[in-house]
Amino acid sequence: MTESTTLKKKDFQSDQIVRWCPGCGDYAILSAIQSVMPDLGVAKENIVFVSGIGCSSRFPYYMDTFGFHTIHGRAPALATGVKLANPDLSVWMITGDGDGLSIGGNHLIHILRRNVDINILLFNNKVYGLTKGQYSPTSDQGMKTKSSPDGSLEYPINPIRIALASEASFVARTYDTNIKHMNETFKAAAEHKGTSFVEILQNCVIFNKDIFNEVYDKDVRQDHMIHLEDGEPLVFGSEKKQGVFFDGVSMVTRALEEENSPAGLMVHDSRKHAPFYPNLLASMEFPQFPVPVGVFKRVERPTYESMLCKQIDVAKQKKGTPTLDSLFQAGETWNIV
Amino acid sequence: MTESTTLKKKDFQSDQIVRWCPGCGDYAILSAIQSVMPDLGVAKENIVFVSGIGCSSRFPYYMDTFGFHTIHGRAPALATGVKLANPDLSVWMITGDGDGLSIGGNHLIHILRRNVDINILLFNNKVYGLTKGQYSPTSDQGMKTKSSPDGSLEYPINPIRIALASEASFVARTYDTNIKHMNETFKAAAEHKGTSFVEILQNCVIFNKDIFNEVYDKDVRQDHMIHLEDGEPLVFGSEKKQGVFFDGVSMVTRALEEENSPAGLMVHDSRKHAPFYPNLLASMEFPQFPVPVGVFKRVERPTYESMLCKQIDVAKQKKGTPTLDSLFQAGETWNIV
Amino acid sequence: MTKTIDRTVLENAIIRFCGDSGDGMQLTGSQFTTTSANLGNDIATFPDFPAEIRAPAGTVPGVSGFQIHFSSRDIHTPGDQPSVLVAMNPAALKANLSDLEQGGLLIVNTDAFSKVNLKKAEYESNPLEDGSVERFRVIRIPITELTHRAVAETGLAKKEADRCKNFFALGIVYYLFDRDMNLTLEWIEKKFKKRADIAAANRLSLIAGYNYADTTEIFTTSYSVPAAALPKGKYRSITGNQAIAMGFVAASKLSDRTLFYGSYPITPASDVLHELAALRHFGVKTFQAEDEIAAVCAAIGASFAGCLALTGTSGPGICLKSEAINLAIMTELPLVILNVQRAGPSTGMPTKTEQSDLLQAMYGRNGDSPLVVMAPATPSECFHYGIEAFRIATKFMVPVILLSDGFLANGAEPWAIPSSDSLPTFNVQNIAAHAPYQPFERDPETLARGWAVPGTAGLEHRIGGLEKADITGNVSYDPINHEKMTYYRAEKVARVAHDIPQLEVYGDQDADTLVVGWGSTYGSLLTAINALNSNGKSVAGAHFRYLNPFPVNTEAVLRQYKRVIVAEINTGQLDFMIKGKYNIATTPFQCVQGKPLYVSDLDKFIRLHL
Amino acid sequence: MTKTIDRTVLENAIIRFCGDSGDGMQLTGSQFTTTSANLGNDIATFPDFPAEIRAPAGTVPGVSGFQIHFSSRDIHTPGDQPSVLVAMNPAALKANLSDLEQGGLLIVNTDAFSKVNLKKAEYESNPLEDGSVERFRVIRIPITELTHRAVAETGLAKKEADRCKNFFALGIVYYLFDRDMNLTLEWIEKKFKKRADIAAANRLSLIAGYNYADTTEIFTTSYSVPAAALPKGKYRSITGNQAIAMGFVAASKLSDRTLFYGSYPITPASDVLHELAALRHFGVKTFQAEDEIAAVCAAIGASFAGCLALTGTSGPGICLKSEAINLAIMTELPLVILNVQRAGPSTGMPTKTEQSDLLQAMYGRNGDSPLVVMAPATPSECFHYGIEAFRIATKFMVPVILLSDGFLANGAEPWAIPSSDSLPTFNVQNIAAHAPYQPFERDPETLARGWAVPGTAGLEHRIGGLEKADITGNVSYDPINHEKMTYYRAEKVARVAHDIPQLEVYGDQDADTLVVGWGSTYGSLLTAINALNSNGKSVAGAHFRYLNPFPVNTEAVLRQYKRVIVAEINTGQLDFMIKGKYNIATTPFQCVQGKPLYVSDLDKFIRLHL
Ligand SMILES: Cc1ncc(C[n+]2csc(CCOP(=O)(O)OP(=O)(O)O)c2C)c(N)n1
Ligand SMILES: Cc1ncc(C[n+]2csc(CCOP(=O)(O)OP(=O)(O)O)c2C)c(N)n1
Ligand code: SF4
Ligand code: SF4
Ligand SMILES: [Mg+2]
Ligand SMILES: [Mg+2]
Repeated sequence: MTESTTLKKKDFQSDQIVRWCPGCGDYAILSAIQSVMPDLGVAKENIVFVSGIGCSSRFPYYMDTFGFHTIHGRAPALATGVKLANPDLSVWMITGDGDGLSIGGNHLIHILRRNVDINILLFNNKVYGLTKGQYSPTSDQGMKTKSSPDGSLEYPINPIRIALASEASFVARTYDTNIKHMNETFKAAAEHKGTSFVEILQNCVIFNKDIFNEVYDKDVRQDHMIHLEDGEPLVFGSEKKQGVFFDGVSMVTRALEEENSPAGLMVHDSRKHAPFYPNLLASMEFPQFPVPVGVFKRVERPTYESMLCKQIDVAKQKKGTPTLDSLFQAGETWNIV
Repeated sequence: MTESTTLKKKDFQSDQIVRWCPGCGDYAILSAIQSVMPDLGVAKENIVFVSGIGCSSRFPYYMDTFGFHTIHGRAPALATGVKLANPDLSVWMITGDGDGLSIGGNHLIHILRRNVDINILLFNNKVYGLTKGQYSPTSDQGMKTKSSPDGSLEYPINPIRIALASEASFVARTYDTNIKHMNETFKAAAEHKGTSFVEILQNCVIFNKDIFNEVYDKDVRQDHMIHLEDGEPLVFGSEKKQGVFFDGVSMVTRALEEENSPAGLMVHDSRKHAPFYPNLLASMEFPQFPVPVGVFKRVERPTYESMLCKQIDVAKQKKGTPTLDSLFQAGETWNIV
Repeated sequence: MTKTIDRTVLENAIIRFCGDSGDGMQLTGSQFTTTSANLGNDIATFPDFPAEIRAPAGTVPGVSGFQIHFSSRDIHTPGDQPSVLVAMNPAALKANLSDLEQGGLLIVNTDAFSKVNLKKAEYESNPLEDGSVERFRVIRIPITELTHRAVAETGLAKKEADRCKNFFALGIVYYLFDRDMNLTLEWIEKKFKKRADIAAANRLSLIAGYNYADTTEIFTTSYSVPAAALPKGKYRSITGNQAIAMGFVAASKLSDRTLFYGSYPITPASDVLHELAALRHFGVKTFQAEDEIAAVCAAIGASFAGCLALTGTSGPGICLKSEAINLAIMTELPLVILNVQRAGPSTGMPTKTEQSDLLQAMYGRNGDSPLVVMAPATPSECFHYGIEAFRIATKFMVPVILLSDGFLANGAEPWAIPSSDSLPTFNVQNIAAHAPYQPFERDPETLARGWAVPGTAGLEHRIGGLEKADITGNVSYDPINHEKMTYYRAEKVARVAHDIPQLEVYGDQDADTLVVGWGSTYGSLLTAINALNSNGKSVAGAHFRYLNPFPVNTEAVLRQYKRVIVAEINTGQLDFMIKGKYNIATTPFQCVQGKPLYVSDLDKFIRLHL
Repeated sequence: MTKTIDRTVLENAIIRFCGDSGDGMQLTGSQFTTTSANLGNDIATFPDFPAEIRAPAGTVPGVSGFQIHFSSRDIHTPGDQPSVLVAMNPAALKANLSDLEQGGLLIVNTDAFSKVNLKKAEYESNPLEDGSVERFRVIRIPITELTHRAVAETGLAKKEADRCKNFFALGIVYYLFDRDMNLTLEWIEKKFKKRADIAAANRLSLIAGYNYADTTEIFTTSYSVPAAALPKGKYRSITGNQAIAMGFVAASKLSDRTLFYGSYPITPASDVLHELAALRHFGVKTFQAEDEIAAVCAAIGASFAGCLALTGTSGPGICLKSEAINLAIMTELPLVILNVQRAGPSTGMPTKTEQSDLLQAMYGRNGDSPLVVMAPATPSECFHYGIEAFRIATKFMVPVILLSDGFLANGAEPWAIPSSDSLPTFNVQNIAAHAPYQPFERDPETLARGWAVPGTAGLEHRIGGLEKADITGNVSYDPINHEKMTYYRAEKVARVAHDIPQLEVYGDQDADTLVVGWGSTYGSLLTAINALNSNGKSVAGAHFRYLNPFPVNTEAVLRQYKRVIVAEINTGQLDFMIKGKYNIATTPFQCVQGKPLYVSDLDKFIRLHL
């Protein structure tokens, strides 16, 4: 019915009014996804967006594809069911830092290690938006909110590190103020066979306004972020004069000397050196380090659904086309005559 | 009533018959714990064992302390409640690879990042014992069980890596056939202020018999394990002729040259270099690498319960001893006369 | 403020302020409430929050409302239909107009009825011009423009000046109901201490609104609602969520035990977490868990360790807690579970009220798993049940589910502040060490086992979710023992009936018809029955605050009447329980619209069945 | 095997084999079962697993048992009390002796009654000597020693030789009941193909046992139980777990849809996962999830994507699934939820049976959340309900809870193997694209919405747990719409009543007393009522397989009788539902001991109430 090649961004916009707060970072992410969609070459009817609960999780309503706004934290399990049922679908999962790392943390771990071919976008605004502003698992320790008037006591987790420990085969980070970077990252995620995990730094203008500005604001971005590019050295700073070095058992940043490729300067390669290297990268946290964005890791590993289908094929080959009668009569039987 | 200093191992043995299968690794772990207990200098009545569900989780019944055999996967949350309610208690949590990493994985992450001062022992037998032998999150891919007759499709997770990604402040590994190593590890865990996470390699003789033999069997142990000791280089092998080297972005093992401290040979330090170094260690997996056992990481960080108590103290200081009447009358009031 | 004018004296009035989420309607409403309460009116209020955090300005989903019922007699509900509706924009008009009573007063901000705004509200034509508002007395005021003019002297930017228009509207309504503005003026000074320009603008705007109403004589009539004859004393306005939080803290103080609250944010229960988190100086330990399961499990752990342990959530969260609640039942530990119900099933309508989790509270767990269920009837009663729930939980070593709902949680009414001396104390004893200590020994009267708290030498013991042997508490698979323990658990809950007040009948006791309800519908039922009685209609009422066990006299009361009407906001849950338990034929009245029962609907229905 | 002897012909007999977990009692029992079935007996069996994986040898918790009821008439239960008990050690004797019928035959392995073993079994004195077994006919055999001697020639080590003693015991019982050993001998050859020595030892042991019984003439009488007049055809023995798994696969084949099973291991439901995981060649997709929540959610996802979606667990797992089940109710997706009930509450007694999750199935979710509830009555009926559950779920787009239990799950009976041609087909249609497609359009008859499966162009749509607007399916907070949708959800389930069989009455239809039950108690009830009728006592029975909705004629049937006895293994859950729904006074019969109802108890109770 729909010819995927002729699809436009607006074909992916549903008729629902978008209801996020004015200025919310979610708008930019929605727009980026809608504009990436036509490039995937997948017909609309073969695309499914699954989400949990949270501001971010209203996302499926705004996509003119199949969509399922499920329950809090359970999107990974639901999306797994969709994909296992029909491996031909392109399945996208939307979650938040609360939905995906608080109530849903366990499902996230398990979908990642299973490597179901689903693209996961985790909108990290470091706060519970929908329930009006309590701290989340990524909130900074000490954050004052209605549920932590004296400051949160909890040490935050880093979504990328959790994804890597969960043996994710594709791990990336992007941010809501850079449409181009989002587009590239989402496309890379879509291309990857297996679970793709993408953390998106997202601005909640109501409850955690501009929390990422110290990292990604235009003025500081060059000094406080590193854009990872395969084959490129880890250099940053407005004049690319700073580099990331490995000093034996940890990492340091220092100014580049005159030489072109000083010893110990790391060169990015998202496809190699797992598990060691992506973990090193993931441990770079602001303000000690610039924040890496881009693809941390991508490795090929058979997807869960492909292995499942293979088991079915092999079983069918081995046992022939089975009939119910053969099933019923398996095992010991006797006749009453 | 009980004088902690005069306690003996047998004081910690309850009157219940131990009901694990003959030959189960759990017996040795129980014995190790019972013999370590008197050394802690804690009175019996101040010790609480909390567990989930599984063979391993029957543990509390066999300890003559306070004990709570809870529900599947939820021990971390329950233990957190116990400790927050009464920070003076010495709280121990027992879990399995299914209980702790399958259904209970999320609670595990969150107790670790919160750093509640609890000692967690995860009995990893790479199988569901109590429900008779299905694969678990640590089972090898391809494992054939009743629920995976054609082989499990799931990629295993490494408990140590999950613990580190969860920002655990103390992470260690030990194994059921080495009482001395268990004793030392449990003592180190008990001494640590904050959540201590200990993975114990445990033999399930019924459903996953001798799965760790290729690692810890007497014959191969020296070649297939590394015993981590602070200040000692990472060398292994029957003649200590092999070492672990860092080669820039990953790790390798190779034979030691003649020199005493060859370049790149790693020296263990559980207290430094977090988060980079413990992660490197944790990524050493058999058979590419010898399996590290001992303390991977220990860092000091305020415990959740100490911060909570401090908030209470500060609030009391600031607001004086509050009365119910002051609470009732807070905010806008009016009089009807 | 000087001219004296004639006013129509009303017994009561219902006003609803509505506008965009950003228009400050909750603030306007609460200012009017405070002022009226100080004048001695009885009041009841109910906010209507939008489901979205901040839906696009000007759209229907972004509308926020606040209804106030104030009276010179005692009242029990925020009222069915407003007699005065203040609508700040077309979307607000659209969402609220159908509620305004026939002939009611409609005050609209005409400036907001631009083409763009009409479109955002999905109006095809302007309702102010197409006859849609004909049935009402419409007062059209260009509030935005008048506000701008009023605050011009402060030099505020347009956007900030705009924000003052709610005070202009409030000024109009203050004039209309003859309210003194001083309290609000004081509040403005205090609130904007650090922004003198904004304080000035709001002050100017409020006064301008008042004066505009006064000088232009846009109102053909104006009103006064005299003070009510409320009992003497000190009052404050209180919502159910605030009251219940204070009740829990009171329980903690009275029993001298630490209050532990394990919770995970969820509408409409989150505010209880917020209230309690601010009470660290009372030693309250709040724990925002990673999910509802962890929240209840942490509470059970805290109970084991000797705290007054509480967990709170709304319906979907109760689903998640159900397995652990059973653990508390099995281990016979005290635990209070607060369910601030919302419209279901599933995610349902999170911001709307409903009473549809009663059967879940009763039966939503595997196995025969009895526990105590209570439901406060008014916002201020929530305070009492916060204490009562812990009294019962600790006395009987049993979990107690407290059923509040969105209406109680956010609805407000005056609360006669009790003196702490007047509160009952209750003693909660840890058992002392004794030999041989047996974890499942029971008190012969209550059947409660002892609370053996870690830290007490000699009481070391093990409990868990497996069936326990009577007395010793060892794991047991013995058939007869299981039956015995099953009946102990049931009987223990049944005996609570002797520890709670009997079911009271109000209204015309000798009537043929009894109307029963439970929980938050009390205000509506009481109002409807009183009114019927005043109109010479004979009908009685009885209200359940204790749902499990029912009060001991329940069957006797019900059997006294020829007809028992069971009114509730669900498809018949209490109704089912009454029939299932007592085999009494009933007449159900149900309304499942995510809102409180309307007195007018009850009135109509009851008349039909007299 | 040659000597012909006189035998007492019995109509039926009940044997229980019991011993240590390591003694192979389950195997012994199933061999006896197969042989008897082949002889044409009707059979019913029930294993009694120990709770521990392998509790210390010789202790009571480590005892494993297997009971076989075999008969020349048709039978419906594994029997209350064994008439023959084979006890391989003191612990087994201790755990089972009280069940042996007065004067029953007790065969004991005297070799196992050593001091050490007596102590492990916590016997103070030797029960074989202290008068404990006086009431029975005791046959004392040194089975261990005799086995050792019999297998000596194979040269097996002591430990392996020991393992053969169950076959010795089986040989004795084969002699006692005149069973042919050939089937077992064949089985031994096949099973131990790769270990000729073990095959030989087991063979020798079996034959030695038989010959020992024959030659020593230890039995004063021996018995025969002739073939039953069962309908002709091919049979196999089947447990409820096996049957239900086959039913689900049949549903998949019949409807030509992939079966998706999301589950997390839990006793006693795990075997359904094991059964289905072995059926990859039927295209079955099993998914062992990380917990029960993920299991049900994956199933809901699979349902959305067009599979026959199934999730299965036991009581505690249902607690965890309840939030997601509500999502399926709200989104109106077909889903089958299997609950293999066990004794609760909480972890309870995982290996014991109970019927106490009925009210949880009905009401264990927030909000008004109706779904369909069914309960098969026998192990082989499980097959039919595996199909039926999916037929209803897909036709009405509704979740169906299937209530099995530990007794059905592990109990076995002969199953007349159906021909696949005889099975009904059912058509399940995805809706086709049409414009405008509206996700919540309904079939006027069933009220089902269409199943709009991803992959179908033109049907792109969004669903979720928030309340939906009628027809369009857009998110809606409209009060009237919510009420409408609430009643749609209820009415849809109510209409299922027209699609299911009526409630049938069996036994003496004209009696004054009707005994009703549900699910797995059918065999006991039928047996008790038949026996009473045969004894001239007038009583009728009716059995519920459909619990929600009830069959349309339910009220009419119930009102025909003066007295309605409601029998169930819980504290009165069906009883409550009948009263709550129909206001009919009932007489409850309850037994909550983690085991099937005993015919003898029923008989006694019913007689008392005739
Ligand atoms: C079972 C359950 N518990 C709690 C909630 C309430 N709830 C909805 S969203 C949310 C957190 C959302 O935070 P996040 O995932 O970070 O999303 P955001 O709103 O920030 O995009 C919570 C606690 C719920 N809907 N269901
Ligand atoms: C809610 C719930 N789901 C499932 C179970 C069944 N169950 C009990 S223990 C267990 C897994 C145990 O595995 P593990 O934690 O590795 O412990 P082990 O027995 O191997 O020591 C499962 C699935 C349960 N008791 N409760
Ligand atoms: S609350 Fe925050 S995250 Fe939610 S819509 Fe508003 S700005 Fe976005
Ligand atoms: S099943 Fe395995 S883990 Fe469980 S008790 Fe037996 S040997 Fe130990
Ligand atoms: Mg967030
Ligand atoms: Mg295990």
